[in-house]
Amino acid sequence: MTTLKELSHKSELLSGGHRACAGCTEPVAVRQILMATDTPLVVCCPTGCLEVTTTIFPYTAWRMPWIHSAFENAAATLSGVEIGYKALKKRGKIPDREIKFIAIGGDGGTYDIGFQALSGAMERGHNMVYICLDNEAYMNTGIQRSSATPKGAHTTTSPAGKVVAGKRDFRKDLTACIAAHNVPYVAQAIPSMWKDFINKVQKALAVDGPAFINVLVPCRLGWGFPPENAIEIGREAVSSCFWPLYEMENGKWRLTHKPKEKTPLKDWLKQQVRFKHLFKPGNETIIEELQADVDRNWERLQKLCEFTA
Amino acid sequence: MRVAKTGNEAMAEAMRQINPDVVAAYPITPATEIVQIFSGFVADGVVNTEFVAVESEHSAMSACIGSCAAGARTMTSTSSQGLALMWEMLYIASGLRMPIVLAEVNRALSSPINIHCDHSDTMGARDCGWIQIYCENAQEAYDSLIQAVRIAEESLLPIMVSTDGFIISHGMESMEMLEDAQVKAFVGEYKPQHPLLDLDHPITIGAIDFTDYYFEHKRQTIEAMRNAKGIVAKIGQEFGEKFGRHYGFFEEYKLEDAEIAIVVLGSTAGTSKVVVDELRQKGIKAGLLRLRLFRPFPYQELANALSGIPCIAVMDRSDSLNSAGGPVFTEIRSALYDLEIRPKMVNYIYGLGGRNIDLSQIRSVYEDLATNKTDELVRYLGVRE
Amino acid sequence: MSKEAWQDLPIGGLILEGGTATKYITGDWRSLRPIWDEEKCISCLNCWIYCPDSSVLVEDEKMIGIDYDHCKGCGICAKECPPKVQAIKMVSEAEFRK
Amino acid sequence: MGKLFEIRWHGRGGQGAKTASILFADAAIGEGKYIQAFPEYGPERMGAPVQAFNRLSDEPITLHCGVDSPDVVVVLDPSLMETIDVTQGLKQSGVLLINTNQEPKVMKDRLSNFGGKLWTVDASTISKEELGQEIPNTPMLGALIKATNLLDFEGMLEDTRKKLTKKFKSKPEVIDGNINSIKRAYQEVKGE
Repeated sequence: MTTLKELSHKSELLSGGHRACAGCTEPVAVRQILMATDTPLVVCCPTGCLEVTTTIFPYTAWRMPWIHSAFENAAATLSGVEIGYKALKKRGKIPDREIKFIAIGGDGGTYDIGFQALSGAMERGHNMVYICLDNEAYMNTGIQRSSATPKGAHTTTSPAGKVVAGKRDFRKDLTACIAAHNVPYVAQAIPSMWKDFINKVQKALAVDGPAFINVLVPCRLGWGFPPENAIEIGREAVSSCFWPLYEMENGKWRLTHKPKEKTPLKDWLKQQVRFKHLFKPGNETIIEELQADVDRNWERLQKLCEFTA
Repeated sequence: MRVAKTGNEAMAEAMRQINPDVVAAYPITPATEIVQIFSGFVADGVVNTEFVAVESEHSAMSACIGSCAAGARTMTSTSSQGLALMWEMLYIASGLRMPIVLAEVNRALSSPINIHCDHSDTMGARDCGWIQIYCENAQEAYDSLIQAVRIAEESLLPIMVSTDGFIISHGMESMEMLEDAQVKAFVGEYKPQHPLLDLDHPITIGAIDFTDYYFEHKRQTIEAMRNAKGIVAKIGQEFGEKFGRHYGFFEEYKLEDAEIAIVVLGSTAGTSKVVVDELRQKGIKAGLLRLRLFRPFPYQELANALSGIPCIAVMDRSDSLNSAGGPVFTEIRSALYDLEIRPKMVNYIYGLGGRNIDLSQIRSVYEDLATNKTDELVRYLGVRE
Repeated sequence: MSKEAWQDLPIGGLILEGGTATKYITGDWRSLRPIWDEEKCISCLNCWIYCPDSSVLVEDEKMIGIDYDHCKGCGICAKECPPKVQAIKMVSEAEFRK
Repeated sequence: MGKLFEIRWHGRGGQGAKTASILFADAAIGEGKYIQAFPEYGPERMGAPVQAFNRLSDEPITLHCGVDSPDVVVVLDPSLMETIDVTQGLKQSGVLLINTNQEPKVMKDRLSNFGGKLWTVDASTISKEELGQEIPNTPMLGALIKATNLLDFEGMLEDTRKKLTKKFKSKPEVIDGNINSIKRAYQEVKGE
């Protein structure tokens, strides 16, 4: 498949000059998404970091047709674009060219406020790929908890205080939720593993019907790590099995990457300021709970792969 | 062709004849039938519209925005809570200058939940940057929806055309329908200015404005709303010339020499005309102004039409809950502020939640005006006291 | 810069051209500057694929430099450069200007 | 506005009061009349007492309020007589038409305060015999025309036949059944 040298021939569809934080992994993920195909794309973003930083009037970093309307409705907005495309093509009002439709939203616009619209669009079978760039909190508004925030993480609405040690609840398994919609393709990916990610975007674009990819995008601001570590910390999320890389293709689950050695979760947690309080005496149980949760999920995932193979 | 249609059937038939590229909608009483009938047209291949039954009104309007942005002629329908759920997207549709056409059926807003007619839903959305037309009957709903397509596309603003829930939406009436070909020719082809799907000119829709641009973009929309007045007038006139039924901003009924008059929207105007006729027979100079276009608000024309009438009652089928009257009242009153001789004005809130408004209630309003019972600013008609 | 009056702007807040963000300079966000050593570089393109700001310049499959107008100095490129290669080094802007 | 006739239909949810009002309006349209047909809407489901209304005129109708004092009341289900006052608001010179196997005189005795003309017809039995199921609203149309002279009977019959032919092309028995039931009701209805 693809090598970086081959990919380097593709035109750069996301320009520089956007205003994401230095070291943000969202534009890294977006660049990889846009490199995955030569078919013309239309991109839709909900409100969020990506939208706000890439389209500050009169500047846009996007070099393909792009639309944003509100926060909770990227899937619905793109449903409309896709249905408009079908209608206009059917009536011969636009050239008969293939166009791919991609929505790219954050965990706020996808896991939470946009969940209903996403569920609706997946159920209706629109020909679109929805990609969630999950940085595990509402970073755009200043690091508030989302249903993607891991248990124990400090955010500004789940602060680590004197009696509460960060978020009280485990994160939602959104990837499984969307898989339960019986769409043809669902996957988890990370920009740190570009080849795996681009491969998944290509598969998602190739299916007839809706596809969903959940992408972990480390956030230096919300997680608290030095910007240069952004890619590395993603790799460690994978090696600890906190963020397993897998895909579900027509009901068959498959691990696309198996870590050589499953690294302890605490090594990954330790590098992030949002988990700092967990290492204080008295909070050991939370780390144990988190590790147990990762182990359980990893076990379940492997069984799912065996069972559906 | 004379037919018998309910308001909802009339609107659905107009949609069939318009044959839009896309309809995205979610059902809600009493507007449900409109998309229900229309989806039947789709299922039977009578239209080749792409119809998408989304999972909420919020998504309905979002999908309409997406589809309209793509370059497709787009319609939807809703009522009451549905319109309220769309509220956020209504502003976005107008801000992005999407000529979406919405067939609205007026229904009271919760709480308490109620499925019957009043105007609180569309009045709540009166400042969203949508053109608003209130119809008296099924005929007007049909005619207006056909005109709405052109009005929206020429002004590049979204438009809602509304009927009174159940009274018109579910009441069957005699009306004239146009031939399919006549409607097709009247609405013409939609030519979007900057379609998203123009791959050779990749555009960005929905960028964020900071303090340095937001005001300018809003100013443009304000101007578009001003221009829309002329467009509504022009298209109403063209429709009249072609099909014999003329439409303007409002209808003046025996207003010319009136000494007492009421201003009212929607189906109640028809009932009021019967009272005006009765009073005229008795030699009482009663008149009526039925406001059809509420957004943009034709304040100058209203002032001209109402000037010289000493006593005016404004009927509101919703209350602003501002303790100073309904939305139609406050705006009409403001429109008449610059008249040299200002009339006595009084506001009647009536018909909330579908409360029947009958001839005797309307007679009582004219009687109040005739006997100068205008000391109270706001009165409530038909509520148990 | 004087900005357009409302009459002169495209309606609806549209941006009628793609990639106009390149006109916006983010290079001045930088406190650390990536210095690229062409001699050491093996053009593995790791820095390019992981650059958030599309600021690693590549031509004919070879790295040719850095777009300092847009590079924000995050240091990912230096970190992701293979340890045995180390063709990019982060230097403080203050030191560089000296 | 010229002379306006107002009709109120009484039935039970699911029994076709609304349909009857629409059928009547449809027939009147065929004669070039102006009409309205509208039901009363509430949360009622199957079985609850419901009402529907018609207005009929030779000129356009602008009135959009409820019907308070009808010229005609039609009762589709005789059991409703036990629970509601079907004559409420009915003009003293008005017409009351009831679907029942009772003679008009019997019914009139029960409604001592009603001074207008009362008609009865056994539409349920007619519809059972002619259509094979109890759908009284179709025959009631025939009876209504006899009782009120609001429409031309032959014209209405012809119009109905045309509409049914369009709808039930492959089921001539449905067309004939409906037409026969309307005819029978027209002939069998009795006034007092």
